[in-house]
Parts: sequence; C-alpha cells; structure tokens
Amino acid sequence: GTNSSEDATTEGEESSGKNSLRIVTNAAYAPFEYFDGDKIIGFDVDLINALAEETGYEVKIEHVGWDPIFVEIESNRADLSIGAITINDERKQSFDFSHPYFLSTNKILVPEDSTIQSGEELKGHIVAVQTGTTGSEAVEKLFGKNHKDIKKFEDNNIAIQELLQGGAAAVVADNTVVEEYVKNNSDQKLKVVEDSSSFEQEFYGFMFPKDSKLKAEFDQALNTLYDNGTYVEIYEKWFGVEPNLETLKEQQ
Amino acid sequence: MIKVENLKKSFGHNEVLKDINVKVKPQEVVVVIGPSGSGKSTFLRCINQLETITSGRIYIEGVDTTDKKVDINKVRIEVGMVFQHFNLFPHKTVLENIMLAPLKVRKVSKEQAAQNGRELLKKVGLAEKENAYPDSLSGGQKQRVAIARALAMEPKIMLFDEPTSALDPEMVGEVLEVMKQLAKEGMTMVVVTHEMGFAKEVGDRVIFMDEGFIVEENIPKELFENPQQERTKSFLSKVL
Amino acid sequence: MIKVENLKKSFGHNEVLKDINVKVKPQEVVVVIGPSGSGKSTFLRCINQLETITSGRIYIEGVDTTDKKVDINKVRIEVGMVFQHFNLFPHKTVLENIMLAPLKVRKVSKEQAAQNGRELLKKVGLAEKENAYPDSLSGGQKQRVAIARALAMEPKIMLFDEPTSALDPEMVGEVLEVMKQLAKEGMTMVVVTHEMGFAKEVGDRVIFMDEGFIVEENIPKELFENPQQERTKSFLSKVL
Amino acid sequence: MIFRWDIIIEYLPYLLQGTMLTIGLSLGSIILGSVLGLFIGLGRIISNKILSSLFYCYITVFRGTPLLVQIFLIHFGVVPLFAGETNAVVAGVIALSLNAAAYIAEIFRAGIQSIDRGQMEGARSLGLTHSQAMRYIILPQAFKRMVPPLGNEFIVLLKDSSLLSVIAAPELMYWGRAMGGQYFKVWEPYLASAFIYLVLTITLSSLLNLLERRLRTE
Amino acid sequence: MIFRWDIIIEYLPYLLQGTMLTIGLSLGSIILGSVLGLFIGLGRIISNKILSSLFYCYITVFRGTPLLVQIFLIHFGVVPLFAGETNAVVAGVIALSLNAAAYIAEIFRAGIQSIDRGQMEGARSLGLTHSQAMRYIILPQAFKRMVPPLGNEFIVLLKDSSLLSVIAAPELMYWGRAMGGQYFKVWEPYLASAFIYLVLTITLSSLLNLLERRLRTE
Ligand SMILES: Nc1ncnc2c1ncn2[C@@H]1O[C@H](COP(=O)(O)OP(=O)(O)OP(=O)(O)O)[C@@H](O)[C@H]1O
Ligand SMILES: Nc1ncnc2c1ncn2[C@@H]1O[C@H](COP(=O)(O)OP(=O)(O)OP(=O)(O)O)[C@@H](O)[C@H]1O
Ligand SMILES: [Mg+2]
Ligand SMILES: [Mg+2]
Repeated sequence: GTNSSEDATTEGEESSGKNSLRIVTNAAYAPFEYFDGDKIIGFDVDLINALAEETGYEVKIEHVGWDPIFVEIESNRADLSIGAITINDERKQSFDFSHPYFLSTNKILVPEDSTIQSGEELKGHIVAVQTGTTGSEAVEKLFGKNHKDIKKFEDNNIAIQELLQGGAAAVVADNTVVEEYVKNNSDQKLKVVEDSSSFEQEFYGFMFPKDSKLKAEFDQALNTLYDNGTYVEIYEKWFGVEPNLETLKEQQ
Repeated sequence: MIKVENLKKSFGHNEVLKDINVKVKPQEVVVVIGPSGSGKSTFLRCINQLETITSGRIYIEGVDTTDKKVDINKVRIEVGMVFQHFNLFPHKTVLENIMLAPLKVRKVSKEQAAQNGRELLKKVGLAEKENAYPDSLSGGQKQRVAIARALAMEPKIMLFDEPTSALDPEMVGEVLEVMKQLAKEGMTMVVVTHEMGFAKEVGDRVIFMDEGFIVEENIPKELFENPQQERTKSFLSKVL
Repeated sequence: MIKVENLKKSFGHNEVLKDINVKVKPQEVVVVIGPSGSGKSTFLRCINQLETITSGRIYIEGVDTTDKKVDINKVRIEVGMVFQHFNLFPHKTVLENIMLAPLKVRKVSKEQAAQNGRELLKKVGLAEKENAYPDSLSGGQKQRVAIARALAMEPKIMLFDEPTSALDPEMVGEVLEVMKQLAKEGMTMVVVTHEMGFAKEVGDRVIFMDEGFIVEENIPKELFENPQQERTKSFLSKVL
Repeated sequence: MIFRWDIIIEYLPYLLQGTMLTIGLSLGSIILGSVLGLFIGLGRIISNKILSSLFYCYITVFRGTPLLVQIFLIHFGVVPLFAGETNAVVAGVIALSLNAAAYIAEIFRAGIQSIDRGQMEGARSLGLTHSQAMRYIILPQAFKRMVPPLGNEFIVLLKDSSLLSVIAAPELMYWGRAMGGQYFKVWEPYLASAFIYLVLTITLSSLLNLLERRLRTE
Repeated sequence: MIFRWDIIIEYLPYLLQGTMLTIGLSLGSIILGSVLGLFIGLGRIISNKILSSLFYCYITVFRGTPLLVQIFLIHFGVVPLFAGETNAVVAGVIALSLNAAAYIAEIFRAGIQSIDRGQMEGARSLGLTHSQAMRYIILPQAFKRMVPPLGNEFIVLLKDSSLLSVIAAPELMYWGRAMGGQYFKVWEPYLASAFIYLVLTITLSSLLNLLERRLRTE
C-alpha cells in the first residue's frame, strides 16, 4: 500500500493483497452524492468508482457529514474526499486537490415573477447560498467576501426554503442542483436564470491530504477517463448533456 | 358576634368537623382545647373561610358569611388571625408587614398606615424593630409582630391558633402578655392553646373538642376542676 | 464516666462554649437547662464529637476522645444520642432503623439484630409498629423509636437534646416515661430539657448554662428553690 | 496539524460581530421567554382543568421535540404566514423564546409552589385578594428561589442560540461555520467559538451569582 | 404545498432503524453519564478545595460550551487518540455522557445537600462511618429527590442525541436529513422525526412519573 492508506491497510484487508481506500463524503448534495435509501449514489460516486478501477484500488465510501470531511482528510484518517468540493486558493493551503473533474456552472434560482435577469442585477438583493459551495464563492466574488447580503446555509434545501418564504430574493447554486430542484418541485413557481458572464468559472476536485501520493495517480487516471470516453459516458448518464472537456483540460 | 350552626367540614372522606354549634358574645374570650387532630385548627380556619365548609352556617355580626353573595374579603377584614408559625412575610420589614393590608385593602394613605403601624408596634413592645426583617427576630418577637399585623386591620374579632406552641419557653410569656392586654381592652377572641394558665386567667369559657365534636364547654374553673366527660378527664390528666 | 475539661468551641468568631468543666459519674442523670442559644446543644454535640472542639479535653470512661489517634466511631458506639427532631431514617421501617447500626457497625447477625430490635420496641411500648414507616407515627412514637435505636448499640451513656420539645403536649408524657425507666435501670444520662418536672423527679444534678458558661449547678431541689445567681433566678421566674 | 491562528485573526471582526448578535438574540429571548413563561406557568396552576391542560400540552410539545425542528417550523412556516416574508433574527428570537418559555413556565410553577402555604393564608387572612397575595407576597418570594434555575436556563438558551446558524442568522456560530467553509478547517472555528461561548456563559453565571447573593442578603 | 406522505412511508424503515439507535445511544449515555455524574457530584462536595475546584472546572467547561463542539472534539480528537480510529457511535456516547455528567453532577450535589443535616448526624451518632452514612442513609433518600430533575436531563439528552447526525451516527435525525437530501423537502423529514422524538420523550416522561409515584408511596 501507499503511505497514505496505512490506516486502511491495518484493518486486516492487507492479507487479501488489495489496496483499500477510505473515501469520505457528505451525501446530501444530489446529484453528485446523495442517499438513495441507505446507498450513496451520484455522479461523484460513479466517477470515483471508475477511477478506482483504473488505479486498482478498492474504495469504501463513507458519509461523515460536511465539516468532518476536513478533519478526516487533514489527519490522514481518510485517503480522499468526494463532495462536489470547489477548488480555491485558501483551501489549497491545507489540502491537495486533483485536477478539476467538473466545471460548475452557477445558475440563479428566483421566483417566477422576479425581474432579476443576470448576476449583476443580484446586487442589492439578499442572496442565499450553501456554505462552502461554488455558488457561495461566485456570489462572494461578485459582492465581496462575507458581504451582508449573502446568507450562507448548511445546505441548498434550506437556502431554497429561505427563498420560498421570502427571506431571500435568489439562490445561487450549481446548475444541476438548481435544475434538479425545479424538476422535483414544479408546483413551487420558481424559475432558473442563466448568466455565464457575471460568474467566474468554478471547478470541483477530489480532495487529498497535503502531499498525498495518490494525487498523481488519480490525476493520471482522470486523464485516461477523459480520453477513453468513460468520463463522457458517466457525465451524460447524470446530466443528460455533453461535458465541456476543453475547459476542464485547460485548467490542468 | 359569632354564631356557628351545624358546621360540618370534610377533607375527602375524612369528616373532620362533625356538628359544631358555638356562639361567641362580643368581648368574650373563648379558649379551645383538645388533642392533636381533633379539628381545632380547622374550626378556626372555617370561621375565617380559609377552608370552604361542607355544610352549616357561620354568622359574623349577623351576616351569613357562608352565603355566596357575601364578599369574603370584607368578612376577613373583620376577623384577624394569628397562626402558630406566624406566617410573616420574610421579604418585607416589620413595618411593611403591618402596613401592607391597610394600604392594599383598606386603601389608607401611606403616612396613616405607617403611623398606625408604629403605634401598634409600640403596643406590642417592638417600637425599635420597625425596620428589621422577620428572620432577624426571635420567635416571641415574630409572634408579636403577627399580632400587630392582624390588629392593623382593626378587626372586631381575633382568632389565635396555638400562638405560643412554636416558641421557646422563655418567649411564651411575652406573647401571652400581649394577648391578656388585648382581652382586657375588650377584644372578642377565640384562642386555641395548650396554655392552661392563660385559659384559667383570661378565658371566659373553655371548649373541649375531640374527634370533630365539642365534647364539653364551661367556664374555665368548672371545666378544669370538674370535667363532666370521661374523655375530658383523661385529656386533662395528661396535660395539666 | 464523662469528664469535660476546659472545653471551648467557636463557630468562626462566635465563641459558643467558653470554658466548660463537667464530670458525670456512672449512673448519674444530669439535666442541662438554659435559655435558647446558650450552647446546650453544642455542648452535647461536642461530647459526641458531632462538632470538632476548638480546645479542651473530653474523656469518656477514661479515654481522651479528643485525641486524634482515637477512633471516633468507637467512641460513638459508647454514646447514644437522641435529637429534638428524632432524625429517624424515613426510607426504612421502624425495625430497620433500629437494626441498621448493629448490623453495619457491630456486625451482629441479622437474626440477632432483629431479635434485639424487637425486644427494644417492646420496652418502649411499640412492639406492633416494627413494620411501620416513621412518617406514619406520631411524634411521641417517633421519639420512642429514636430512643430504641440509640439503645440498640448498647451505649454506656445516653445524651438527650430536648427530646420532648417538638412533641404535642399529650405525647410528652409517654417519652418522659421511657426516660424515667432508663434512669431507673441505671443508665448514665445527660438530658437537655425544659421539662422541670422531669428534672426534679429524675435528675441527680441540674446544670444551668448561659452564654457559653456553666452559671450554676446543684441538686434539682436546691437549684430550683434556691438559685444563687441573678441570671438563674430571672430564667427560672420565666419558665416555672 | 497546524493550528491556523491567522485565520482566526482574519475572522475576528466577524466573530465579534456575531457575538454581539448572539448576546442580543439571547437577551431578547430571555426577556420574551420569561414573560411568556410566567403566564404559562400561572396557567398551569389555575383550577380550570381544560385551560391548564392546554398549557400542559404546550409545555410537552416544546420540551419534547428538538429545538432544531422548532426553529425550522417557525422560520419557514409561522413567520412567513404572519409577516409575508421571513427573517432569521425575528424567527430566531421567537423560536428561542417559545422554547425557553416551556422550561421557564415549569420553573415559575415550581417556584410558586415552593412557597409555604402559610404565606398565602397569612395574606388572605388579612383580606388581600388572591391576585394581590400573588403579586405582593408569593411572586416576590418565588422569584428569589427561581434565580438559580432561571440562570441555568439562560445559559442553555445562550448556547442554543448557536442553532440559529442553520437559518443563517449571522450570530457567532454562523461566522464560525463561514470561516470553516472558506478554509475547510474545523478546529479553528469551533475552538474559537467555543472559547467565546465559554466566556459568555461564565460572565452570565457570575452576574447571576451576584444577583443571587444580593437577593439573599436583602 | 403538498405534504408527501409517500416519501415518509418510503423512509419509514430507516427512520425506525434510526429510532432504535437513538434509544440505544440515549440509554447508554444516561447510564454512563449518571455513574460519572455521581462521582463528579461527590467530588464537588469533598472538603479538599483543590480537587473540588477541578471538578468545578469540568462542570463549567462542559456546561459552558455548545455540545456540538464537544462532539467534534471527542469524535476527531479524543477517540482517535486512544483507539487509533474513530467511531461515530462510540464517540457519540462518550460526548453525550461527558456532557450529561456535568449536569447530572449538579443534580446529585443538590440532591445530597437537600437531605436534612439531621440524617447525617443521626447516622454518625450511631457509629456509622461517613461513607456508610452516605451509602445507607443519604444517597437512597437523595435519589428519590433526584428523579424529577434527572428525568428532565434524560429528556434533554434524548433530544441532544440528534446532534450526532453531524458526525454521521445513523440515528433518527441522520435519516431525516438523508430523506431531505434526496427529495429536497424540509417539512416531511423534520416533522416526521419531531413526531417520533415527541413519542419517545412522552414515553420516557410517563415512565419517570411512574417511577416517581412508586418511590413516593414506598
Ligand atoms: N388540608 C387538609 N387536607 C386533608 N386533611 C386535613 C387538612 N387539614 C387538616 N386535615 C385533617 O383534619 C384533621 C383535623 O386537623 P386540625 O389541624 O384541625 O387538628 P388540630 O386539632 O388543629 O390539631 P393540632 O393540635 O395538631 O394542630 C386531622 O386529621 C388532619 O389530618
Ligand atoms: N453550625 C453552626 N454554625 C454557626 N453557629 C452555630 C452553629 N450551631 C450553633 N451555632 C450558634 O451557637 C450558639 C449556641 O447554639 P446551641 O444550638 O448550642 O444553643 P442551645 O442552647 O441548644 O439553644 P436552643 O435551646 O435554641 O436549642 C447559637 O448562637 C447558635 O447560633
Ligand atoms: Mg392545629
Ligand atoms: Mg438546642
């Protein structure tokens, strides 16, 4: 095994000769990772399984909640984390990230009768986001860090509830999250506003402990999946559209 | 002054007063004695309507106080009560204890209430304690304040429920002294007590109660020296 | 039997016992009287080491109990104490109250403890109450159980702290009766009480305490009829 | 693991700002909760069985369900129903007050019932009405006895206000979470806010001790 | 808004499974917390000033900081330190027990100090040692008086166990959150779990009332 998976290998699986990785996640972010009954499924899950096959590791995905992810990774007790985790410079101070595996397009969710048509027009309104997501990053870049008009919630469901009850004028989140929500709750009179110009591009990465040896292996495997079509297959299964591979690769 | 007719009082299934008939004349001092649990306290408390009676009638100065139309707080103004455990208000000074009811019930002015209060304190020999809190007083002092507090409402009748039995022996005398003084001034009084000396000296009449009945009543000398009932004899043999 | 030498006891800055010297001979009955707060209870409690004394010496059967090396629990086995408020254990039956200390301290067998307990209950006239809980007893009965409980340890000395003053007047007699019986059987006793009748009848000696001093001591007849000190006279005039 | 003091210092202004809101929220809820709790507590001891069992239900429901659920219900359900739109601070104060009122009601009831019956009888025998006796005699004495349990309740409330971070009331814990979200750090924000909470609760309990001592000597 | 009974029914097996764990977690923590609380409570009333102030510090810290922080510290700091790896259920029981012990200690202390001094003196005057008197006389009586406040504490603990969902102990609230996460719904999961919590707390408090009544008549 590698250094970073020492913990896992001491659990008795060494004898079977396989390398087992402990992967932690916060399974409350459909469609990336969420519970279907007691099974964790989602885009991230399928992708990491494919990567595991490519690299020859066995993986065990465990839901630990959002905050605990960082303690688990920082203390090397988990080998990596999947969680639609946005890559940013502050986080890079403490963790390593894989190459971007997902380009997040932020969209705006507003009531049907709202006049807001672009990111710029959000200024002066209260915007609800989920703490630590690309949506949060994007609005902060627009409004300023910890601006008083940004309300950060533990998850997008609560943020959207806030919008429904008039506590915020809009929610900014991943297009997938936003669209999934509208699909599931067509009775709630919400619409999605797209604006690719106001928001900077945000990317997701897998998160490793600092200086993890796994990073290089997974980066390489990711590129393999980009090239052999597996990535595209998984992407289309979950999102029904083609991925923008060019932009993703540019980021490397 | 007080007329009690066929008074009955039950707590649940426990009939504590079974058929009480008593008349108290103005300026009379009636002493009630009897074994523990015989219903003495309950009897006093019924007069003052601290217990709702089960049946019977209680007239105070001719007014039927058991009539629902009668305002019970008006009745209580006429009847002062002194308890075994004083029941002073610990968060108020001695003078405030005395002034409270005149202020809130009789609506007299603050100056008037204070002046009356001070006079009463002088009367019970505690003029210098007006700003003390009850907890700093001896038992005998507390009881004298309680008497002054009841007197402040200028009641026509005073009820005493074992006013000296929670006191140290040395303190008993000072409280009895105040009560004797009151009797001398012509106050109508009903006194539950084990102080036979007081009963003999001050009582116009002694009532002996047992198990919810009035067993015997008479002038003190007769009752103590010539009890007619067996029960009275056996009780007196133990306490005298 | 008991020898108290230069006993002093302070609570903080408050010196409650100032210089007490007392000897009690075997089979003697000593009655302690005095106004409230004079230190009577504290004196008894010091003998039993319920209070750690400030200075002085207390010998019980020649053993210096104030010596740190002496096991205080051994001393307490020899000294039974009866309190004003009985201090029975409410969660145990009468018989269990009596058996507890023999079982746990003297380590006698359960059968033996129960048999002794029943005999003691018979002695204090409560044989039929062995399975009752203390709360269902009258005050006089409680106090008799408390006496039986203390006797169960077969003490050489019995201390009584106002054993009748929390009782209804009718109950006082039955407790004094038990105490008289004990005295007759030759028990060494120190009794704090306001029952002057008991003092006269049973006491071999009366001690009058005031403000932490022993003011006067004498045989009862002399002390009651011929008090030498002003303070004694004034106290006796109030309580007799 | 490196403890990042620098990010604590960066977020200090926010944490302090959050602390101010935490104090404000708690104070507001303590006052509202106490007033409400007094009424519910009095309602519990009235002789009307039906009314008093209504108050009993209130207490049962609010003490029997997690505060988190109550916060959600009030923030997303009750407040919008009345005000048209929701507001985390208002909803937070209401939720904390309603919750605390259930506990405070029981404290008031116990305090009132702990006052010796003789006090009420003493007052009534002087001719005071029931409500005069309550107001001048029973409640002032009951209040003294309620200070220690109320103090406990206030401390619980202060800490419970941290749950308002889930509805984005920008109090202390909210800024702790924001800090964690930005840097993906757990120890720094939680230890920092724990420390501030500890300072707050210790200060509160010293103040309460002081009050208790003053009331005792009075 | 449509209330989706179907998703509650779909998740019912998980919610019930979570309920079982909630009960287990709470029971375990109540037992451990009570034992620990007894010792800390006794430690608070010993005459050794230094030792007793140590116990006082314990109580202050655990009562003065939010339980959430304590859960994180124990899950990610304390348990791994001793066991090498962490486990949400074990850490959860430890955190809840340590937290509850601080409150229970104060209940024990108050219970012991509420027993009339005469009981200790009565026992000592018979020759029983201090610890015998504690064991046979004081503690059995104190215990009766502690039943109502302990009951309250147990109910608090039952509800607080919901915070263990943050470290993914699969108890009741955890499954409620999972359900919310799948269907983007707030009311259904929180109301459903609130209802189950209410059933649990009402059951617990009836049991405690029964116990209290039995102890009283004894
Ligand atoms: N509030 C009450 N509820 C139920 N029973 C009561 C109540 N008050 C008194 N009793 C019962 O009524 C009976 C008479 O009590 P009461 O207090 O009148 O006796 P007493 O003659 O004053 O005795 P004591 O000399 O002990 O004061 C007793 O058996 C007592 O238990
Ligand atoms: N534990 C204590 N702490 C402080 N002061 C005490 C304590 N016990 C007694 N005292 C004080 O010691 C003095 C003597 O008390 P003690 O109880 O011995 O008097 P007493 O003669 O037994 O009075 P009484 O007849 O009222 O029982 C009193 O002033 C009392 O306040
Ligand atoms: Mg009576
Ligand atoms: Mg005494």
